[in-house]
Amino acid sequence: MADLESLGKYETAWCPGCGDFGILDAVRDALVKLDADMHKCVFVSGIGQAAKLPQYMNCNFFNGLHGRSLPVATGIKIANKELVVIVTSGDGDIYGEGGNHFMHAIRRNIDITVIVHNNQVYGLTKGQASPTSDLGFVTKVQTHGVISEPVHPLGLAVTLGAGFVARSFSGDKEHLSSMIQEGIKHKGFSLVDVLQPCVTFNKKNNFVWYKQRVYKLAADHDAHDKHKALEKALEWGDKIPTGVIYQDGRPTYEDACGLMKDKALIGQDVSSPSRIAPVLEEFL
Amino acid sequence: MADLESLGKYETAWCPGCGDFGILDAVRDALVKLDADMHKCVFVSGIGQAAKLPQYMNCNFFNGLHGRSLPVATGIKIANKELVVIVTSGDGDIYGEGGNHFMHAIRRNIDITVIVHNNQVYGLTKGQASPTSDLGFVTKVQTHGVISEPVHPLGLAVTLGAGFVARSFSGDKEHLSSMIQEGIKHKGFSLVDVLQPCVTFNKKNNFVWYKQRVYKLAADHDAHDKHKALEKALEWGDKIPTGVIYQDGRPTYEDACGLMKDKALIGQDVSSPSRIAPVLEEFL
Amino acid sequence: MPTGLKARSSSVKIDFTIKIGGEAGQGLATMGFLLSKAFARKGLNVFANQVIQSRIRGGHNWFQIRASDARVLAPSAATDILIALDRESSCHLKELKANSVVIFDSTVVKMESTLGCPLDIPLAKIASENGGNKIMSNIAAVACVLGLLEYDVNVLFELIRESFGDKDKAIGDVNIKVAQAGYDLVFKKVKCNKLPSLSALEGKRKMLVSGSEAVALGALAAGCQFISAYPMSPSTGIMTYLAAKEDDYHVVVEQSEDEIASINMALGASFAGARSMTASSGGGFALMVEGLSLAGMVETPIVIVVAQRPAPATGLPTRTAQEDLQFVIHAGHGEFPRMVLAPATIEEAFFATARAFNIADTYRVPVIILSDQFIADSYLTVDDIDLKEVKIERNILSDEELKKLKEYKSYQITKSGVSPRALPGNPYFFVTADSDEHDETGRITEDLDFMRPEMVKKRNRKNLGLLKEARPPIRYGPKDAEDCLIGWGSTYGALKEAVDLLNSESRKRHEKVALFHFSDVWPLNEKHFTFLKKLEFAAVVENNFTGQFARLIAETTGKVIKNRINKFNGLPFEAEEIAKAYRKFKKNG
Amino acid sequence: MPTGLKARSSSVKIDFTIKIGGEAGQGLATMGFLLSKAFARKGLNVFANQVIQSRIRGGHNWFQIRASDARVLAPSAATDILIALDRESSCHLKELKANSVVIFDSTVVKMESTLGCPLDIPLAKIASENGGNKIMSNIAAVACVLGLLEYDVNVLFELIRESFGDKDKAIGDVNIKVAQAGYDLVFKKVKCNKLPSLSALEGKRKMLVSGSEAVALGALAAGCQFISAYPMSPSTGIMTYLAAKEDDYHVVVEQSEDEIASINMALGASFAGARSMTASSGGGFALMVEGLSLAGMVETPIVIVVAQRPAPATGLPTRTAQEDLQFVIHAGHGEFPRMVLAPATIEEAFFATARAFNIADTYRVPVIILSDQFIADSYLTVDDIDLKEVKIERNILSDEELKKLKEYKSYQITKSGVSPRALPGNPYFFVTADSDEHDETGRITEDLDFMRPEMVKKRNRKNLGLLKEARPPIRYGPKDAEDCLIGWGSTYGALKEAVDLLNSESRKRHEKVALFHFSDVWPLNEKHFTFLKKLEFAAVVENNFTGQFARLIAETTGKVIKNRINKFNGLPFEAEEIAKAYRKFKKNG
Ligand SMILES: Cc1ncc(C[n+]2csc(CCOP(=O)(O)OP(=O)(O)O)c2C)c(N)n1
Ligand SMILES: Cc1ncc(C[n+]2csc(CCOP(=O)(O)OP(=O)(O)O)c2C)c(N)n1
Ligand code: SF4
Ligand code: SF4
Ligand SMILES: [Mg+2]
Ligand SMILES: [Mg+2]
Repeated sequence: MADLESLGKYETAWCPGCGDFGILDAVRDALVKLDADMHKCVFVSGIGQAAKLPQYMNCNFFNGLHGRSLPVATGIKIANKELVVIVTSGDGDIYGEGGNHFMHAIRRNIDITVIVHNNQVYGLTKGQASPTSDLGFVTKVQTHGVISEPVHPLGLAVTLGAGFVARSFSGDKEHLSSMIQEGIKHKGFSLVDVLQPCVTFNKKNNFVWYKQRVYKLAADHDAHDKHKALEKALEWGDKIPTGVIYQDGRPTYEDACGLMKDKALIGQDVSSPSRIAPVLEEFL
Repeated sequence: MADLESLGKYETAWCPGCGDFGILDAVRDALVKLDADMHKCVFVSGIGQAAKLPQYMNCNFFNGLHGRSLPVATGIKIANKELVVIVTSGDGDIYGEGGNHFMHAIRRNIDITVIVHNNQVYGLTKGQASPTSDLGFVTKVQTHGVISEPVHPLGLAVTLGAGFVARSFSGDKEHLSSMIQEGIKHKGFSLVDVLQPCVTFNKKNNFVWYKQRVYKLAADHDAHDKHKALEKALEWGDKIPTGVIYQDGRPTYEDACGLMKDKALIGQDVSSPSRIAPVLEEFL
Repeated sequence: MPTGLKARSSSVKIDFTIKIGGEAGQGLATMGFLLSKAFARKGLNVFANQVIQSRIRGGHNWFQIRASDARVLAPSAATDILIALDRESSCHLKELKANSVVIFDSTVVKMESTLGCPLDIPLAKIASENGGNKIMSNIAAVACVLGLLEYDVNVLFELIRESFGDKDKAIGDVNIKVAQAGYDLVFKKVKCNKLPSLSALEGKRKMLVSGSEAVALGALAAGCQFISAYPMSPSTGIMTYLAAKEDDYHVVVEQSEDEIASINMALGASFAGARSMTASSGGGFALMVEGLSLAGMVETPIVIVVAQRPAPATGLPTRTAQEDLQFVIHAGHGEFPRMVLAPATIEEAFFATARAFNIADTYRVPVIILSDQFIADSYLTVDDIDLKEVKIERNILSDEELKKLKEYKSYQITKSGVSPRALPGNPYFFVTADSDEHDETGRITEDLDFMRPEMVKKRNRKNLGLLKEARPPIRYGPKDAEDCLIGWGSTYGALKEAVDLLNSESRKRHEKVALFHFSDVWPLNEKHFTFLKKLEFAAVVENNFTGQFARLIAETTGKVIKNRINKFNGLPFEAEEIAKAYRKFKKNG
Repeated sequence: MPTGLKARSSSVKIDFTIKIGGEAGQGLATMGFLLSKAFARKGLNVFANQVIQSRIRGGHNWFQIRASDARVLAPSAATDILIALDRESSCHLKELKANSVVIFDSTVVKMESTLGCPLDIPLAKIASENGGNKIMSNIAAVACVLGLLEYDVNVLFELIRESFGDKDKAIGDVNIKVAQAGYDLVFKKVKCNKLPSLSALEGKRKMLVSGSEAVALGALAAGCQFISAYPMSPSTGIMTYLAAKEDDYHVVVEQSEDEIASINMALGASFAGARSMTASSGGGFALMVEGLSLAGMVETPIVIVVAQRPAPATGLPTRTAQEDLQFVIHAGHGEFPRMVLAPATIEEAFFATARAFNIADTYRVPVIILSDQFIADSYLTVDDIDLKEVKIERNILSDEELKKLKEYKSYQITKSGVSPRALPGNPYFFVTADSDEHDETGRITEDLDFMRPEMVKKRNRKNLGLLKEARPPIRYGPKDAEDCLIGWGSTYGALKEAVDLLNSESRKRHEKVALFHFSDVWPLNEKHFTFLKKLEFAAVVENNFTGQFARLIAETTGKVIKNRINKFNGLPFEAEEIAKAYRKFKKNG
């Protein structure tokens, strides 16, 4: 069972002051609070600063390709639904390179929890715009500032019917930890988009910028009302809502699929080639 | 200038009764009504039944890879903004294989018009589910019926900030033609999602099914109200709205980019290598 | 020499070809399948292939059935019975021989042939007069073929009954009635029929399996539990077949959003412990190339089927080719071992697939099954598949084994290069997969002095194991042959027949010829090419333009073979074509 | 023999190496760049390379500057001056020689060396005492180096002034003050300094260009107007450089959502008439493979830069390798011609890029510039780039020409295989591009008898033209050499130096050695390998494990070269390593 010590301490490759540390802390906190059986958890990530997170814990992990964490996580969960699958990804990783998988993983409602370190920039490759960069954000590549409308990840997720859509802030460990816990507890696809300052490459959306804008959703926010949720999901500017924006209870992929009702796929017996003898008959 | 005769008549590879014929007719009609200079139009498509459309007209075309029409169209428009760029695509092509480009082309608001032959099925590959297939739709691959939530293309487009979002029906040539005309006239990314019966592989969403459900948006529908638009965009079931669901006037890529204000990119003089002499100085 | 009902070599007594020509959507595949199955039911050897356009309706397609009392593995150039459902079928008239028969319905299509016997049969009328609809004229045509051959029509009735079942018995009965009428008409009335009778034929039922089915069956036998794939001709049949067996055989078929997702999902499922695969054609595989490199780095087993079709790009979606050999061998950035198996026959496709899973698991490498449209869409009779020949070798540490370990490292450096494999979820050790260069525990490393070079060597050391797995070529033909043809993959049937054909010819015309045929096409073991030293003449035969296998031979052995026989129009080889090309070499040489 | 300030061969009088070691984020690149530039300003030849980890802060990186009065193209194994900014820099102490100097600030980092002269300088104090902040201790260190060499410190002041400009003049002035203090301290006080003086040095300014910049400049010179790319080390520098020049040079830089979009956008832009390119590393290129095949089929010109890094998968993002040669040559389903240019030097990278656009346009094929991290991130002094050597050959039909035509067919079958190119938007004819197999007008075809084979032949015929474009290897070394080393791409500098080194050794020890170095690596012309016949001994030298170029030689010529010198730990070759490996062969051989 998870405790901070057994989760281990690793030297990281992050810059001092990076919001990623706050996310790592919150993830660890959430695992401890959930008393997670770490041997049943698998962390999946792509490539980017964010994606390095699993490297810094004692855990099972699959640190795959840039942008491709979601299909890997989907495959793992389908093969063994007993595993708790947690994805840690960056805004470039998941809304840029991996955008198509984001759309379709949500549609499947596979029961995984996705934590996006959204620093509105490409950190590891040294500061180009990401799909969530604000309009006008100037970089060495976007020398005239970003001209593409930023994606609204939460809006997209609600529109696509994600089961659990939340936002938090790396500077608020407690809130973030609770969002992650709720995400993991939710049965189905859970998105926790985390506002995360990149101290090195995003001088605009820095800690203070976020701090001044984030607010917690009112207690009476109805997370089950899709259209209300959409409104909140698209809110961005002087005020940025955090909390569970949308929640829905449609069946998960694992339940709907029907092939793993009683047992995880890998628990089912396929060890004898002769089991297919009846099929061969069909070809006679 | 376009007239039906000069657009030519080609033998098609479509099944008799296919909704694609209606779309081809409407496209031709729209071109004639707009009195389009066909030499300034380029049709771009991917692969699928839908994507064959440009093959059946006298026109410039780039019939590229499955799923990749949007980046090709984007490149063409950036290189020569004088061209009218029209994409014809299928639901699998653009929301499945090409889903990431759909997201990001909308964000760029590049001035192209995208006509999606949405038959809610993969036609050319013989009837698998597409991203828009209804829940429960049974195919030879989805033997238990579709379990993934269908994408709501119009909802997505509005959420992502597409400038012009419309729906029409291949069985209503006049309406469809007018949507296409408006889409082409709109400055910026225009989506015309066309409900199209596939007589061979989609026995559920057939002509009658669509015919009974489609209705035209009320004259007082405010296409400039994003939240109203989202509501309409997500409406699907016994009633399916058609018409211009959303329209917005944000700057196009070509305008925002600043590099082609006066002249198309290819019209700018880059013919002399010695023009870069001043740059070389910078390295001294 | 074209094939025919008369024996060609002493052992073959029956060898005839039926071709059904018509538009897409006219039901050619059903007709062809019924006929093939009817012949297989009485123990004939059948090889049937489909030549189709990339469209759902219209155009001109054909379905070609060759039946023989010996094993046949390739189409023949000659046609004994042609069913002409459309006007364009007249393009096949040139394939007819004196004794051939053309079946057509002149109310639907006109056919005038100088060769063979034209048989204008009122198929539509037969159907309607017997209570059937237009499409049932097809069944009448099928019955006519059986009639011409005096073949036991009850076999057809049986097949019809099985296909319609109890639920649609009434429709089945109408079909039978139509069939009976068609059969009687031809059986009794046709005079020009000089085709011999098969009435006495009795033999043990044979299985009739398509290439796609064979691969899917091989996967099922091997205990494959997950396929994620995106539809693409000519590979789609694999996922379609598996989808029908999901419930009974514990296999999940997930249609992915794109091919990138296909391979990454399959890798995820494999990492978690399910035998996993994906399938596509060259274009879809092109999108998996980064994922293939990932498989090489994380050392997660995966089986990838690449069913080739003519390219580049979209190319000819429903035709056949062998153009992706060097591509699949070198696909992926960086250097990592892989194995490529190119089944020579449909039967082999079954065993190769099962074997692929074992190799993937044993070496923790990607294994590619390189087939093509010709294999995928063809049907072959198979005598018997001995499931005992299929062994499942997972090479995953058991609970017992893990329990005993003091530590476990996902990328332990070993002599063989293979690190013992554990699954995540085990209660003892964490399991990792890392796409970065990593240390033995799977954590990112930048240690260039030791770890990086050791990991490179470890990964590539597995190639030595694969080289041992690689099987030598099949040798076919006389022991004392001076000349040889070299082939790989699906061209086997045509090559084998070409060799027979050539060796039946006068020794004055040319030397004796042997075939060396490779199914295991990567990695290539230099030792398997020693035969080249002993032979006078060698030509490499490939369904591509650039001679890719020939280049691989040069790369491996230093022997540059300039004689090439290449076909690249999208159609499979016929034996006679190869023989002709060989003879031409000898004349010039 | 390590390099040093003393001349090694008679022509070289100055040849020294400065290494700056420290963490990511400590400013190594700025320091290294300033020093390199300072040397280039007085006409020294500089080669500088960066060895970096994949992180933004921390770890251990180094920047290595070699300056010489002769042309140098590779790093040396020995270090003359080491600036140690972190503790880990102690790993470089073993590279020091007796006369070497280590600069460090013991208030920040401790350094104890048995070799060379340790120079504990209060860099931080110098900075703060002169009104500077912590990071300015870097400039003090840079000035110390110049002091040790008695180099004109005004060059540094000039560079500081240029860099801060009028806007930030005040900060610039502080920097200059700090620099002056550092310079003075070392210049006057250090006794152990046995480094010779460069005070008399006077020469013509040289350009200092990085590999990424050279490619970008080549593209600009060629009139490239569009690059769509997705950031990926070590290729990102190309788009970054071009982005800074967007306005002045009419080039649009579009950061795409993924690499699939990169190549497809570039093809779209090229189809419409803009010279277009994309750039990535092996992993990003892996995602472009389907698009590459598309380029082959639609015959739309494109230039693709693949800056290699160690793989598979994510591998070592900031290191160097030559592992993707066979991959890029065979990437893409189906068969179509392409050309692959692997620049041997940064200077060549400029010309090769410009040339690539001409080849792409002339033959309507994709051209790949195969570079690597070592080329991309290194800096080289370049004497002069003669822009007159760059010719722009578009081969697009002009309005005049089109006007005169009766008809225009996008895929006209010609003798060369190249179809004349028109742009869409012209008022005369429609222009088409089709990924399906097509007829001359670019419309989908299923004609297998004529059109398909003709189109295959037409496309592949262009390869004959490319074979003529392919340049022979550079030959370097004595005319009467009996032995040779064979290399390709970025290893040129180290190889050239290795050959010099070996030939300076006693003839008793081994034979004379020549270098045959290839920059045009695909297609390979057999004729360019005739040298192999005349030589006793050949070894192929590559920055990879499997010896890919050696395999290509075997494939092309039938000559299997078993002697291989491979390095695959992510670092570039040094001359001495190659020489050592060669000597070992000779001892064993
Ligand atoms: C196919 C591919 N393309 C590009 C890259 C280079 N790359 C690595 S991380 C990254 C972006 C990182 O941005 P993000 O996902 O936002 O993570 P961050 O570093 O900001 O946490 C890119 C472009 C890659 N590794 N693979
Ligand atoms: C990379 C790739 N994957 C798969 C295919 C096969 N393919 C061709 S069209 C198609 C789907 C067509 O569906 P849709 O886009 O909805 O068009 P429709 O035929 O229904 O009009 C597929 C999967 C392909 N050509 N390329
Ligand atoms: S670059 Fe930005 S995101 Fe990456 S570690 Fe540094 S601060 Fe964090
Ligand atoms: S398969 Fe469907 S979409 Fe395709 S042509 Fe036929 S009816 Fe139309
Ligand atoms: Mg980011
Ligand atoms: Mg469709």
